[in-house]
Amino acid sequence: MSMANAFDVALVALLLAIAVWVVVARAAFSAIVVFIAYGLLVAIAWVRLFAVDVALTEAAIGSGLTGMLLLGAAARLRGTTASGRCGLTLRIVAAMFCAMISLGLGAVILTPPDVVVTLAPAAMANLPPSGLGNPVAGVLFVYRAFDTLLEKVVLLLALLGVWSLTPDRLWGGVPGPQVDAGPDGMLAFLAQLLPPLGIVVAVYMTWTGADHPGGAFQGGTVLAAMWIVVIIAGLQNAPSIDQRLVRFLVVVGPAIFLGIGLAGFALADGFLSYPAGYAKPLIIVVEVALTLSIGVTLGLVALGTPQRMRRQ
Amino acid sequence: MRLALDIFTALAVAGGAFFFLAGTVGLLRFRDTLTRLHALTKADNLGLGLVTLGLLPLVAWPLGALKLISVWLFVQLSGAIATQLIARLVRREDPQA
Amino acid sequence: MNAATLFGICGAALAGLGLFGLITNSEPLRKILAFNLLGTGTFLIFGVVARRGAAAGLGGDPVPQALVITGIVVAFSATAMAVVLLLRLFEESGKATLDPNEADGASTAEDDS
Amino acid sequence: MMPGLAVLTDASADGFLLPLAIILPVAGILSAFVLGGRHAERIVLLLLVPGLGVAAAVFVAVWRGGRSLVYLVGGWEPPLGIALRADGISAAMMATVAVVICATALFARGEFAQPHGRPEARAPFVFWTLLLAIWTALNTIVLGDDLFNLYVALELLTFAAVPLVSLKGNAATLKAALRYLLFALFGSVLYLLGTVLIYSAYGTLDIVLLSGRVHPEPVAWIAAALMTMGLLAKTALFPLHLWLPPAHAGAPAPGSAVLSALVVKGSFFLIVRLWFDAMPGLMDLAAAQMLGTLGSGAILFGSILALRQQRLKLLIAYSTIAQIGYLFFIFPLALGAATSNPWSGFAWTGGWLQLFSHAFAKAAMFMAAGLIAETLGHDRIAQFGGIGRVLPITMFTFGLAGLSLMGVPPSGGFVAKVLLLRASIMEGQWWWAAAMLVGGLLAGGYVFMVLGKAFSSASASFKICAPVPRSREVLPLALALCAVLLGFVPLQPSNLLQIGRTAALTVASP
Repeated sequence: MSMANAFDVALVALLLAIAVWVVVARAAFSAIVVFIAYGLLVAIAWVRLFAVDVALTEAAIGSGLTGMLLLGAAARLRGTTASGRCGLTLRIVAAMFCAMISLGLGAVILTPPDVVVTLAPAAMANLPPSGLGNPVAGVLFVYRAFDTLLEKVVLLLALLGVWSLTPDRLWGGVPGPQVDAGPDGMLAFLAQLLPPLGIVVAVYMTWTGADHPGGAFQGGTVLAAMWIVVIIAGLQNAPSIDQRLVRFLVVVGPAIFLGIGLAGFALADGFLSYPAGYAKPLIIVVEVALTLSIGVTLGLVALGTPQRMRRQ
Repeated sequence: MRLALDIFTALAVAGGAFFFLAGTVGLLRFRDTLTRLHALTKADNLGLGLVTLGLLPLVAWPLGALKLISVWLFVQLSGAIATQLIARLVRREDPQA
Repeated sequence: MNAATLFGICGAALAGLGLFGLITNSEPLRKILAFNLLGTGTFLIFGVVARRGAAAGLGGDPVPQALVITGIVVAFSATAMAVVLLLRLFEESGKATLDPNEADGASTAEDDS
Repeated sequence: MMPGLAVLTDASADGFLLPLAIILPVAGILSAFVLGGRHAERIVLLLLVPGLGVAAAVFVAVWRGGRSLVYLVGGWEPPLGIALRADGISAAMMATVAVVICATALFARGEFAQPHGRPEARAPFVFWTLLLAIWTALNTIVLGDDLFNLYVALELLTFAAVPLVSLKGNAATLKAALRYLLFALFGSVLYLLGTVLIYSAYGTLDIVLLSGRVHPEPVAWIAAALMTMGLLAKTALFPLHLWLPPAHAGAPAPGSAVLSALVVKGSFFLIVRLWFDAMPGLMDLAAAQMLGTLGSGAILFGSILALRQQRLKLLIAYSTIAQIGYLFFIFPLALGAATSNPWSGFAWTGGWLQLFSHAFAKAAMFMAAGLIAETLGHDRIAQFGGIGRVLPITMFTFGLAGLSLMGVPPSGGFVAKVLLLRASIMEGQWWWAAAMLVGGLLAGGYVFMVLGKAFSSASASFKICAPVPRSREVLPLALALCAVLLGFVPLQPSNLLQIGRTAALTVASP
């Protein structure tokens, strides 16, 4: 067994052990803490699978933001929820059902098709005209741009869904904690030190995404994280959700994406195609706008429903 | 020269691993939150510091080295702040500690 | 067994575990957590498919990789919506369960409004 | 690139209509979100005409042309790119969606008007934006030709539907919404798992390409089973229906109308796409019989529970579970090519007619129920005495819509059920006919239970809480009339609904 192989085996064992823990642990809180570590390990697994773009996304979203959301929820629900479980019979039936699915999936994994089918050559062959160097970005913004556009609408709807749960009297109010009279010393220090660095990282990630792993989503997540740190450190209030500017920032990325897509009708081969020679600059414009929108949207989603009205 | 550097790497990484082990044992064995934090920061500071130091000769100069050092710095920063926050929470909930 | 197959088996097991948690755990927060396990399992299997499609000088087929990125975003959106729904349910009812035994929320709410 | 692609690359001149049907509501969502307030409603109303126009244009183009419209997004051919395709069933479905959405929007003006001169209110802003989102998602589902693109569309539909359920914001609806969301997520992950397996085996997610590549083998079966299970949970087919009644009954009336008439049909549409288009010839008799059996179970179970409800909206929601059951007779009855099964065309047309007429009838019913609840301040059927005289048009609407549910002429439901009955008798599968007849009787039972109460004399406690203007009663009536009008289509397999079906089957495998 080679070194790398031993590492993979250990990683998989750890992942499975944590997953079992997450499912059976008594307290929700510890299950979530362990789940965050799990997310980071999954990100390493993605690196081992040569999918660095996915690894970045998984670390940022799957572990980071999701973990934060769940931790916040567990803290607020603390003590209210007993780890309830359904009856033994149902559990046995469910266990058999799930084992069957796992076995089925495992069987498929163990019997790969004789001829491996892959779109990698096609994706690479068509990449040069777009000027991009990262084939994943090529898939996201050239071949399957339509998926990416709709996915941004999904994200927007998630925000709308979160906002829709606001009690009527707080509609148009401010989510997140209030600015403290005396901001928390340590956290405030972090919130002053980190954002300048974080913003540089976010810009770099977006910019480099055209040719190397990275891109709008990863950059946007870093932006969101910086914003959230500033807000929970009590340095700045979140904006109220009825502000035009906030809503504009949420929408600007998808809107520019849609606009450039529409321009394709007149200037290129139709919806979401780019005029020859202009693909890369246009994609970068879209990515920059999307980074901003994703950052603001993710931040707002993580902050949740408004908690109080703006002071007049 | 090569051999000396390799030995240095092996020693430093092994040292780092030892501190990680010690920190983890401390995390599991110590009684209260504050002493556990103490054990944990040792792993972070010394353990990761030694591993970083040991790996420096192996990476490209200067970009790789800069990356490694900034990894260490970021962990220092987040570790220090997280520790502070946890310690403060402990103090607030149990002023006797 | 090569690394891809290993991670594939891991993904299959994770999917089963997540599904089990999603079905059997009655606590909504735990269901959400289990849904995320199920999601990562699914994505890992897709990642293995991508890895097996390595060609043209790439470490993996970029199409499934890009689809996984989209999938992660969608899963996060779903988690966020479920968490906020749960928190609001707790605020309104003081309980955070979906126990089907108690009066089944069947009121069409014309009375409450 | 590949020889089998001839069908796809032959993109039609009218193809641009397909992305337009999705772009229009997306643009609406973005602008409604930014402008908010009273503009959200205006944007929706402004989009109704072009939206309806695009749907009509697609319908006419498919009908006249006699073949599918195809559009390659970004000019990229599958398997690398994504195609949109409108065949006969997409065209008919798109038209149904457009009509129901338009009627719902006009109907909802009474309930979700932004107050004048006051800050933006929550419910109207959310409702109008979500209505556009549902339109976007459904149009993408009926036009999508790529399984992952369809996954995103399914999620879009979920994310648009769940907040509609909890729009009232009380504990009961929040709970219903959370349960719905968990069921829906369970469904979408299973669907995604199946998609992954399909890609791993065949290297494409395009439905037309798949139809030529899928062989009956374990991978395909496992994938199809996972995807079907997931979609069944989203369609609320018995026994995965638990989430539906509280969710559909808890939403505000226009929301319930869209949820019951259209949203559950979105996932059903994908099940049909999967078995008839992506994997033709894969489904064996046993699987088809099982889906049919579940359908029969849904009819009996849903109808009996509907009879036992004391609240009108819950009754209608349970009736949705029953009516969904009929749709699943498509699988045992329409399976197999026309050559081997001459009656498959009857069942195919019958199944789709059932879907369309139920969409119109159920939307009308939920709107009627909304008007009744608004007038009385409650929807307890036992206290309906006298409402028949206050809201005669609404009760008439309820009765007309009821015709379709029972399968009594003149109604689309009648034609649909006759076609299905005929197919089941002629194919020697008489047991489905029995389930349909019992279902019809039970539906008659619950419809007349409501009508009987409504036209009984008023009790002492009868009082009108808030009178509704006559103009609002017209829209549900119009929808119920649509369901009745569908009863005048010829009693034979429809050519329109066959368009594109054979093309998908005859693509040469590469």
